[in-house]
Formats: sequence, C-alpha cells, structure tokens
Amino acid sequence: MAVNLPPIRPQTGQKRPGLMRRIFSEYGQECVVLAAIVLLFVVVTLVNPRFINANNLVTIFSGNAYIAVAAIGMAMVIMTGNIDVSVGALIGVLATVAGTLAVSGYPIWFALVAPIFVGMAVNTVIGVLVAYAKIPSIVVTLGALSILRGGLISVTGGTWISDLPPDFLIAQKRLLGLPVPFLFMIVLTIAAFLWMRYSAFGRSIYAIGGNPEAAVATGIPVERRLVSVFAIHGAFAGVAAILFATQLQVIQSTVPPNLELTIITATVIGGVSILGGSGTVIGSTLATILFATIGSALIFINVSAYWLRAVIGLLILATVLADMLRRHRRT
Amino acid sequence: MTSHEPFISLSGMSKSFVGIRVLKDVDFDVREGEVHALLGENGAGKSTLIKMMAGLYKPDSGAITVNGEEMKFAATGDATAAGIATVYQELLLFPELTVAENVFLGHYPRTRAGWIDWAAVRARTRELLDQLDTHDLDVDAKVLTLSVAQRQRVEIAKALSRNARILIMDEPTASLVESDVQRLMQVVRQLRERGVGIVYVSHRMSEIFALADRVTVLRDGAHVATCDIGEVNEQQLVSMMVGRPIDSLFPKAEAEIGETVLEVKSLNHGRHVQDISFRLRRGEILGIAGLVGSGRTELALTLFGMTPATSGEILMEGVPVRIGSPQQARDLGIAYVPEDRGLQGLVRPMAIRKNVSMATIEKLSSGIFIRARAEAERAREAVRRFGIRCRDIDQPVSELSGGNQQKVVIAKWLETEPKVLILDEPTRGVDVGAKAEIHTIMGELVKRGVAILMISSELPEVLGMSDRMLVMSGGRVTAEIDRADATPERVGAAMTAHRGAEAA
Amino acid sequence: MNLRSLIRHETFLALLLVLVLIVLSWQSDRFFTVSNLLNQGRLMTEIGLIAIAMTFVIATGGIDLSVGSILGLVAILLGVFWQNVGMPLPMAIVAAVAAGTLAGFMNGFIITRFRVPPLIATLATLALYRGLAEGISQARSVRGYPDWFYVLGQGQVLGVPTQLWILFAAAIIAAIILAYTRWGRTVYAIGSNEVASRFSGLSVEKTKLALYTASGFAASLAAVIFVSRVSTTRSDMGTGIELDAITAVVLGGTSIFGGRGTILGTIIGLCLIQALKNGLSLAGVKGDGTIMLIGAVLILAILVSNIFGRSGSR
Amino acid sequence: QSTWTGGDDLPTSPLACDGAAAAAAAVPYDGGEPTDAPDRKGKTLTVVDVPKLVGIGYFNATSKGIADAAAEMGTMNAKTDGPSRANIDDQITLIDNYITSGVDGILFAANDPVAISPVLKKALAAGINVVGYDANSEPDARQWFVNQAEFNGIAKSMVDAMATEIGEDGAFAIVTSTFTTPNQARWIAEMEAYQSECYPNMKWLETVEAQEDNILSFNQANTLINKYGDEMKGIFGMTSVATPAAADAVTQAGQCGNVAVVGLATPNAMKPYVASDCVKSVVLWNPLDLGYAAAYVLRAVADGTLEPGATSVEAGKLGELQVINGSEILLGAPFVFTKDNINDFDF
Ligand SMILES: Nc1ncnc2c1ncn2[C@@H]1O[C@H](COP(=O)(O)OP(=O)(O)OP(=O)(O)O)[C@@H](O)[C@H]1O
Ligand SMILES: Nc1ncnc2c1ncn2[C@@H]1O[C@H](COP(=O)(O)OP(=O)(O)OP(=O)(O)O)[C@@H](O)[C@H]1O
Ligand SMILES: [Mg+2]
Ligand SMILES: [Mg+2]
Repeated sequence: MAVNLPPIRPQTGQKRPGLMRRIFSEYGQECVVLAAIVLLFVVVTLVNPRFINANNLVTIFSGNAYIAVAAIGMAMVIMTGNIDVSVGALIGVLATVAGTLAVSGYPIWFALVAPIFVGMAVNTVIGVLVAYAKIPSIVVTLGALSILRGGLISVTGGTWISDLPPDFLIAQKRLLGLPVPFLFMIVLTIAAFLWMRYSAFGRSIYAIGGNPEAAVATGIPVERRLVSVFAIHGAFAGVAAILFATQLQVIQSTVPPNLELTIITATVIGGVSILGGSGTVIGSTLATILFATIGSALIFINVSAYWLRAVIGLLILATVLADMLRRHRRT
Repeated sequence: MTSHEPFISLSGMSKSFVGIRVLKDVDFDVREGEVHALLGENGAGKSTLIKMMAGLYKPDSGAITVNGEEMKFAATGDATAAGIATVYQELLLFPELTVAENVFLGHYPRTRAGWIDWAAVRARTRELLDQLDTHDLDVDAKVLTLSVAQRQRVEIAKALSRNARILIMDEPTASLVESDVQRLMQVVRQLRERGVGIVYVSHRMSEIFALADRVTVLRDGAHVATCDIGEVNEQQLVSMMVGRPIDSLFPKAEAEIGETVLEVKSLNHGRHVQDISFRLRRGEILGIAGLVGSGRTELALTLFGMTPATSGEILMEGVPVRIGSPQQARDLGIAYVPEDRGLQGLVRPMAIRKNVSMATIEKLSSGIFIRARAEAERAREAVRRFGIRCRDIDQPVSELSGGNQQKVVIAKWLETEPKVLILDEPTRGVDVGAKAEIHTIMGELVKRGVAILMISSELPEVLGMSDRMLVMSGGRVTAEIDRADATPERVGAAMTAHRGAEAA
Repeated sequence: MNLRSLIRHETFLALLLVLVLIVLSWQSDRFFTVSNLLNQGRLMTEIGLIAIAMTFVIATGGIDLSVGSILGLVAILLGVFWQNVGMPLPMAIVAAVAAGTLAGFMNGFIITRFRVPPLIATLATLALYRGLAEGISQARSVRGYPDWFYVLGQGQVLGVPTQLWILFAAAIIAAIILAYTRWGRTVYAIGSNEVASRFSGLSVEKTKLALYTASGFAASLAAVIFVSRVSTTRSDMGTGIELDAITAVVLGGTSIFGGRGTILGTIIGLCLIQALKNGLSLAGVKGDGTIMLIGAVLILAILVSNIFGRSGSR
Repeated sequence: QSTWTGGDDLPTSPLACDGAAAAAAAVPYDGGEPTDAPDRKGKTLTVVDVPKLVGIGYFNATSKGIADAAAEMGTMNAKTDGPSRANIDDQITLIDNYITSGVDGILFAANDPVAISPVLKKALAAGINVVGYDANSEPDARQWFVNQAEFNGIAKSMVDAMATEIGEDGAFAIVTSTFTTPNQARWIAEMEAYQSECYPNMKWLETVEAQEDNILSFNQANTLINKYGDEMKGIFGMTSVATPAAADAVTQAGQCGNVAVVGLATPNAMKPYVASDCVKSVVLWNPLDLGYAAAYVLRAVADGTLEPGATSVEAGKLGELQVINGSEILLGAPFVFTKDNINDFDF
C-alpha cells in the first residue's frame, strides 16, 4: 500500500536552545527559589542594610546547614518515589550516639564517623522493608518514627549530654575562614548533584522514580538500588546529626518538633517531584537557605513575631504557586 | 543470510499466574538474520513468552538454550548479556530523562576515571538514531516530550546500543500511523540484513506477510504451529489463531443514513484544532485519517469537552450547544472511547461491573445510593451483548485481554445511549478476532441510528469501515472524501497536504 | 487489590484487635471495663473524626497534612470570636467551623485549580494555618467558657460520652457513603485512575474539592470537641495530629496510593491504637514504650497482610 | 517593637524595686479535695509523676528529686511517665490512664493550666491525691502546688541581674520557647511590669520564639546579635534550652563581654559559659529540690498532716516550707548561680 512518507527533516538548521533557556527549562524550580532568595535579600537590605553583614550571612547560610544536608538524602529518597517521615527522629538518635561516644572516651574520629554508619544501618532496615517486603515507605517510616522517637527517650531517659570535648565540636570551627557546616552543605550538595547527574548509580535513581517498571526491564536492580538509596539517606542523616550535635556545647536528646516536615518541605519546595523522577539536590539546599533567609528577614524587617509563621507559610505557598504557574505556561 | 542453527531456542516453556496456566509447554526458536513473527489472539501468551526470553519472568518449567548452551535468565541483565534486547508492548522509557540517557541507561560508556562519558553517550545516540533514519530527533530532548513513534525509535536505538543479536519487538506498530509503520518495517529489514534475528509480534496481517520469514501461532497459551511464511495464507493463519475461520475483515454493514445529528462550524482549540467544520448524520460512520500529531485526538477531545473549544459552533440536532466538560458532552449524547485504553478508558483495578456503570452511575442510583442489583444486571447484559470473555462481572478489568478491555470501554459508553459515538483508535492492539467483533458492533450501532466518528491510524480500517472520510493535517481538515472515491493514494496525499493544496 | 483482599486485611486487623484486647485485659483488670472503654472512646474522637475524612482523601490518592493546623486555627477563632469579637458562643462555634471548612476548601482549591500535588499544597497550608492561628491569637489562650459548652467534650448522653455519639454517627454515615453511594464510587475511581475517571464524565475536580472541604470540616468539628474537652483554647492545639490520623488510616488498610480502603478498617485501626495506648499504660508500660510498640504494630500489620493478602503493594 | 501582650490576661504584680517583701495577704485555702479518699496514713503510696514532657534535662532533675525523696521515705513507689512532646493532649491521656489504673497520688507539671484541670478533677473525684509542681493547674483541680519561685520573684531576679550587667539604660532582647507556653508567658509579663516600674530606661528590643529547639535558639540569638549590633547589650533566655544556645551564640560571635546573657537554665548546661566568663548569672531554683519537695508534700497530704489552712509543711532535708496564696507551697527564692557557686551543683 503506497503512502507518501512525510519528509525527513535533516538535523541541520535545528539549533539547540540558548544556555539560559535550557537552564531555566531544566532547573525551573531552582531558579524560582533562587529568585525568591535574591529578592528577599534585596528588599530586606534596602530596609535594613545590616542584613547583609558578614555575620548574618554566616547565620543564614550555616545555621540551617544540617537541614540542608538531611534534605540531600531526602531528595534522593523522594526521587525514587518514596518518602521518609522518620528522619527527624533518626537525627536525634544519631546525635545522641555521637555525643555518647564522644563523652565516653572513644576517639573523636570514631564518635564523628559512627553516626553515619548507624544511620546507614537503620535505614537499610527501612529500605529492605520498602524494597523487598513491598510496604509503602510512608507506612514503614511512620512506624520507624514512633520506634525511634520512643526508643530514644526510653534509652537516654532524656538526659542531655554536656562536657563534650572541644575537638568534637566541629560545627563551631572554621576552615578557610568559612564555617564548617556551610562547607559541608556546599560540598555535599555539589558532590551529590554531580554524582546524581553523572554517575550511573545517580542516573538510576531518576530512572527508578520516573518509571519503576521500565527500570526493572532495563536491568536496573531496583530493589537493591532502593535499599542503597535509603542507606545513603541514612548516611546523610548521620552527617546532619553530627552538624546538629556539634553546633552547641550540649546535645539535647529531643530534636526540633516536626523536623521531618521541615526537611520534606525543603525538598519539595526545591523542586523534587513527590511523584518521583525529577528534581535536584541544589533545589533542596536552596530551599533550606530560603527558609533561613525568610526567618532572618522577618526579624530584620520587624514583622510582628506573632505573624512570623503565617508569613513563612504564605511565602512557601507563593513559591509553590509560582512554580505551578510557570509549569502551566510551559504546557 | 539466514543460518539454520537457531541462535536461541526455548523448549517446553510453561508459566502460570495465580494458578492459571497462561503458557503450556511452548517451543520457540529464533535464528540470526530472520524475522520470526509471533501470532495469536489477545491473551494467547505472546507477551508472556517474550518476557521469559527477556529474563523478566521466570518460567515455571522449560529450558532456554542460547548458541547451544543452556541458560538461566535470573534477571533482564542476563538476557541482555546473552545478546537479547526487547522493545516491550508498553514502551518502557524514563520520561524525565533525555533520549541519549534512555538509550544508554544501564550500560553507559565510561571515561577512564569511571564517570559517564556524556560526549560519547550523545554522539553514539546520534549515530544510532541516524542509522534508524531519525535525524530529526534531538538526543537531549526529554522523552516525555516525544510522540509515540519517536519513543519507539528510542526503544529500538536502545536495543541496538547493546549490539543485540536478537531483537524482540512486541506489537511495535500498534500505536504507529501508516507512514511510521513503513519506516519501521524498513528498519526491520535493514537489521535483518545485518544478521540480527527479530521476533516480531503484530496483529496486522499485512505486516506479517511483508516482513516475516517464519511464523509461530499461539492459541490459549499453547503452540499451534510454526511454519515458513510461504506455506500459509492469511485465511489459514487467522483460523489457526482464532480456531475458526473469519469471513471478512472489514464487514461494512449497510445502514440507513438519516438527518444530521452533529454539526461543527469552524471549531478552534489551540494549534491542533483549527477551523474545523463537518456534519455527522444518523447511521453514518465518518472516518478521520491523518498522521500522528495531525490533531485528530485533539478534535475529539474538544468535541467531548475535555479541552473546550475556544471558538466556533457545535450544533446537536440543529441546536447550538456549549460543551465545557465531559459531563455536558455525555448529557448531550456524545460518547468518547479514548485512544489510550489503560490510562484514559478504564479503571483497571476495578471490576467490570463498576467500569461498565461508570458513565451512567447517576442513572443507576436512587438518590445518592447505587442500585447494586440494577448495576449488576446492566453489566451482565453488556457482557452478554458484547461477548466479553471473563470469569464474572466482578473480575477486575486488568485481568482481561486487550480486546476484551476495549469492549468494556465501548460497553461503558453505550450504556449512556449516545447519539454520537467517537471512537479513537478502537482496534489498536486488538487481535483479528476481537477486531472483527468490534467492527460488527459498530455495524449494529449504525443500524440502530447511532452516528459514529471513527479515528483510526490503520488506513485499511478507515477505508473499509467509513461511509465518508475526513483527512486531517496540521490541525486542519485537508480533505473530505466519499467512500466511493476513497483510495489509499488520495487519502495518503491529503494526509501530508497543507491547506489550500487540498487533494481534489 | 479487590474486595476479597480488602476483607482479608480487615478481618486480620479485627482478629489482631481481639487478641490485643484479650492480652491487655489479662494484664490489667481495669482495662476491659465499660467505663474505661467508653472513656477511651472520648479520647479518640478528635483523631477519629479527622481519620474518617482522611480515609476519603487518601482513597483518592491524596493526603491532607494541614488538618492539625486547621484544628488549631478553628480553636483559636472559636475563642477569639467569642471573647474578643463578643459573639454569642453558639454563633462563634458556627463561625469558627465555617472558617475551618473554608480552610479545607482553600486546600481543595489550590489542589484542583492550580494542580499542586496534595502533599505539597497541604505542607504549605500546614505552615500557613498554624501561623494564622498564632498571629490571630497573639499567643493568648482563651478560657472560661460557659458550662453548657463542656457537655460536648466532657458530658455524657445516655451514659455514653457525648462526642462518642458524634464519632459513631460520623463513622456510620461515612461508611455508607463510601461503600454504597456514587460519591464513594467516584472516590475509589479517582484513586485508581484519575484520568479515566475524568474521561468517564465523573466530576473529579468537584469531588476532590468537596473532600478537602470535608476534611477541613472534620478538623473543625474535632477542634470544637477538643476545646470543649480541655476547656481552653491554644494556638498549638492539634500539632502532629495529622500523623496520628494517617497512621490509623493506613493501619486500617487504606492504600496510600489510592483506590482502596474502608471506614471500617480505619475505625478498627483507630481502636487498635487507642487500646494499645491505654492498655499498655495500665499494664505499666511507659509512654515511650507504647509508641515504639505502636510503630512496630503498624509495620508488622501491613507486612503480614502483604504476605497473606498480597495487598498493599503497588 | 511590640510590648509583651502574650500569655494570658492575668494581672501582673511586680515586686518592689528595693526588694522589700510585699505584705502577703492571707488567702484562704482554694485547692480541691479528693472525694472519699481512703485512709493512706503511713501506707506505701503508688505515685505517678507526669511532667510536661520527658527528654529534657530540667524534668529529668525533678524526676530524680522525686525518686530521691521516695527512696528516703521508703513508703512511696514513684514512677515518671510523660509525653514525648510538650503536648496538652498526650499529657491528659496519660493522666487519664493512670487514674484508671488506680494510683494513690499524682504529681504533675501542667502543659496548660486549664486544659489539664478536668482530668485532675476527675482524679480528685476518684479519691486520688493530686499535687502539682513547676506549672500549675487551676487551684481547685489539685490539692497543693509546689511553687518553685513566684513569677514576680523570678522576674525580679532576672531583670535585676540584667540591669547589673548592662546598666539601667541598656537594651535587651528575649529568646523564649513559644509565646503560648504559660510559665514563660507569665515570667515575661512580670518582667515587663517590673522593668517598666523599676528600670524605665531599659529598652526592650524584641521577643523571639525558638521552640524547644536549641539550634533554632542559637540561630535566633545570632540573628538578634546581627540585627542590633552594638545596640543590644543583653539577651534573656527564658528556657533551659534557649539560655545555653544564646550563650553559645554570643560566644561564637565573639561578643562575650559585649552582650550579656541572663536566663533560666540548669547549671550543668551553663558551666562552660560561666567558666569562660561569658555568662555571669544563671537564674534557677534547684529542680531536684522541687521534685523532692513535691514528693514530700504528696506524702504529707496523704497522711493528713497537711490540711487546708496549714501555714507550713515539713519537707525532709529542706525543712519547713511556707504556704502562700492559699494552696501553694513556696520552695524559696529563685537562686542565682554565678561562677563562684555553679560548680557546687550537678544537675
Ligand atoms: N502479571 C500477570 N498476572 C496475571 N495474569 C497475567 C499477567 N500477565 C499476563 N497475564 C495473563 O496471561 C495471559 C497471556 O497474556 P499475554 O500478555 O502474554 O498475552 P498476549 O498474547 O501478549 O496478548 P495481547 O495481544 O493482548 O498483547 C492473559 O490471559 C493475561 O491476562
Ligand atoms: N511535535 C510534537 N512533539 C511532541 N509530541 C507531539 C508532537 N506532535 C504531536 N505530539 C503528540 O503526539 C500525540 C498525537 O497527537 P494528536 O493527538 O494531536 O494527533 P492524532 O492525529 O490524534 O495522533 P494519534 O495517531 O496519536 O491519535 C499527542 O499526544 C501529542 O502530544
Ligand atoms: Mg501482548
Ligand atoms: Mg490520536
């Protein structure tokens, strides 16, 4: 049956879109968050120039670094189409582990490394339950949240850890003139970004989240990868716990209420799709910085403290809606 | 260049799902440099057999021999390593990743440092796509922006990137328009020349005869026959598949054509529906032909209220109406059987009963309560009327074969007693037997005075079934052709024509 | 996947509940008494009301994380309307509940109109509504409600705590709606395949809007009962209640991916959690031990029902 | 620069600036009475202690104090069980369960004075002896309340300490947990009243929330330092979480000596900062003593030795404690820890 074939368009003359366009189309949400940060900086600095003094920049960029680090692991988990609501409790457990080791005479390096491995171990169990037992991750981690939170209290009885050796308090130190938490955040974010962008393992995270069925058919060992991703997330939680534990000279055995929600919020506001398969860790780190900026900015421009949380909520909502409008325009 | 030793051979393959045997002791083999067609009705077990060859399913029993060596495929990786690549029925790509990544995911070329060599990934993808005559596809485009035909090209490039000795293609042409089918067949021949062995599954007889060297027919999970293509004719193949002869492929029922039911005047919606006008009469089948992206589906969606028209006029039985939602369309007597059965047509985990009643659930309720007895009655009636093969009406639709699933969608919409029925690719991926049944149903409907708007990418189907045809290109109607004047050449010309250059 | 495995999960859960009841009453003779059980019913009403609405939301494949914040907001508005604005209390209640329902409607509007995924939308409003509660309250608590108001949270009708009647009624109405009406059918259809539901002419957007509104209403009702039970109003009320409600719902067998779940399951899940909290406490287990055990039960229950029922997986 | 409006609408009663004791008006007993309480004289009591939350140093100390007293008396089985979050609802549920399980006595520190009252009344109605400490309920919902220090007394100690450090015209800010936490809210209200009366030239910059979150407290203190620079001379920490975090912020910002930190905190958490001279005064009572006294009061109530109208009670090693405000027992004046004495304490 003879049918006229459509003409084949040769490649020539078809140019790739410009760099800015590509960045904006690929990293749209990151751009929105970055724009929000810049906008806040400009506006607040106009109102109160002290906002950009060096110390305040340190406070903004390093004060929430542990949340950003935890959000890196969370971003990976969310990209595979899963979620973890137990990470807040896990950070509490790991901080206590680090502190306990440090004051009971173990070498400092051991106290600093142990939480990473404990975090990996705990999350490996979670990962196995998700990947092999096929329990939805929200169910497993809701359960883990209860277990870790209850376990922490019943083991520690809620005592605080003080008398920490000075060398242990790495988050208070500076390297090359920059605060260590900030360096951790930046280095880990960039490393994780590059790893996810350019390593085969990293790409498979996107693949699993984007189309799990296809991942199986392509020969990606989905179950093993899922366990690994949870374990890596545990390692990041370990690093976050260390930054959390070494910022002050005492370690509280309770963690900030709703820490897990803060971390998840940072991740999704940063553009990681909860449906899996897209987003970057740069976005989640930018979102953490955005939260810190908002918190600081509202104090600087004298928003009544009572309304502070409402304003934060409104700004988060605005960011979300801005992203949605951007997407709708594109389609 | 066909060698006579099979590259891969399967013997005594059996497989059961939840206690039901879907493959019974099947033998199958493929040689290098041949096209081996695999035929069978929906649910005959073709995809299941293929998935075992690909290492996706483990056989309950049976042996796989590759190059004379017995193999166990524990995972898809083992099959790929053995030189077997698969293009699945439901294209398995990663929508958020780029074309190049999709092609090389899982076996990226590495730099010496162990990182992915992106330059090589892109260059080699370009090369593979060029080999497939697909020069217009950007290797950096995200797959989610591609059309079905383009995605398929990516799948084939992916298979080739692994230097496959055997390429399995499960219904590769199911969602392609004719022109793309031709290009695909070209590619298949080219691969055969290079010595690749190809397993080719399709429900379209014309392709089988144009391509295949050998055919194997499955029925109800059992092996019926394997023979050279020269030994059989179409009639024989069909009766081997169905177990009975089928007289005519496109039975055109003679129905009386009545007054105009639906009239559309210069309808517009976005880029894909521009200035469309036509009339549809009672008892008439109006076929719409066109290439992928010609806007046929968009037109249907606009008529059905999914994407309401931005301008233009729609008249139902002479009365101007506004259609802003599928509910309004339904209440006006328009029904739409969508092109993507799994995504748009069915709630697959739900029972047949609930799917059938879905569009008429208000009618089947007193107040807010569903009248379960009446609902079951209607469903049973539909199962009987359309010959839906199922255990009972409470069986989840996901367990039915493709053709039967399609009948459930049609049954659902006929429950609304529509005046206008829009069928978008009604027989896509449906076997010959079921296809004939669906065509028979269409014939009965027009006899009862329903007006049918049929979109199909299978030219013989449009030509065979329609009373009149619209041809679309670039979002516009480029030709309106009566049954008597319709020839493949005329329609083909109009499909690629631009407005103003209407094929007269 | 279908009705059969559903029944299986709930049967299993019910058996587990019976087992827990037997073990616990063996541990403490004060556990299995009418007054204790009724009292537990009083304590679980707020979470129960929220969980019932949440069952619908999760069955459509959505989620509502803002319920705890809506509860706080409604509690504050109730107090502020009554004390600062000077409305009569019944009117203040109605106005506050209306506001909370509106908050739920806002969630639905953001989700349906702007196509924001429910998790993200309600994470944002979780922060927003709590912030509004704080801002409006100016950190003041409101106390000293008239006595009649406490009937709701502290009183009894026919020997049964007042709010338990409300929970019963809500559960029965919700169970009937979900199981036997076309709204319920629409909920399941949306949860299983939203696109196909839209193509079948079901009003997907309207249904979702209604569900998030209903979720806001349930949280508002819970707020009124909560205020009446504890006799005071604070802006931090209901913090974290969303996770408790979600726990009950998923323990009850509702699939987090949508399309599956029953009110009966949710109620059994709720009772199981409350029985554990209460019974273990009576048996001398401390609060932290109890929450660990509840976490383990949640995981194990879904694990076991996965193994036997092959449900729960995607 | 909002003045403090948080907390509740109760009137403030600032102490005299020179510390002259206000004439205490005799208030009749306004506590509740258990109904049909069995005679518990001399019998071993089963007691549950329900603090605001478990898992923080302060309530660990009170809990230990209770345990110490119980061990000393030998006639009390005390157990601590509290919510893992400072949550009014969880606390109520716990108490409710203990009522059902049939304890002899309940010791509590309320997350909310009003919210906890119905369940405490229920306990009284069940014949259980109820004694509060640290954070009160409504008076008639319990029998006695052991008051660690009166709100106005704490306010005076705090503001006096700050004035000594930064001068009577210095500017300061406050870091608290949440505006709704009743004790903190009362203290802040009393501080404002006292400061505006006795140090009218001091400048109140602002009050920020930091939950019970030490990193957030640290960040908030830092932000205050960055915002006000030299203008701000002092920071009040209102909780045992916020105070060390604020001290750490000042230390890490290199502002020791420029920004004073005064606050409520436990000595152990503050030792490093006091040792480095960054913090000069920490205000607190001894929570061990608080728990200890509460246990003794409960014993006395059960034995019938502490009855409505009494003016003092015997509390083991603490000696005689005074009854104030009708049904409260005063632990003593708040204690100010300094470099000289802080190492004598370990809690
Ligand atoms: N995962 C599964 N679980 C249960 N039954 C299955 C599963 N996969 C396939 N089946 C059943 O096995 C039978 C064979 O299915 P298969 O997909 O192999 O058919 P097919 O020949 O490829 O049909 P089609 O032409 O429609 O693609 C069908 O009855 C189908 O319902
Ligand atoms: N240029 C394009 N780039 C990406 N996707 C396209 C393009 N053109 C069309 N598509 C996609 O291809 C699909 C088919 O297009 P459309 O529905 O307009 O045409 P049709 O004639 O109905 O084709 P079909 O044969 O698929 O029914 C649509 O889903 C559309 O999104
Ligand atoms: Mg198939
Ligand atoms: Mg189409």
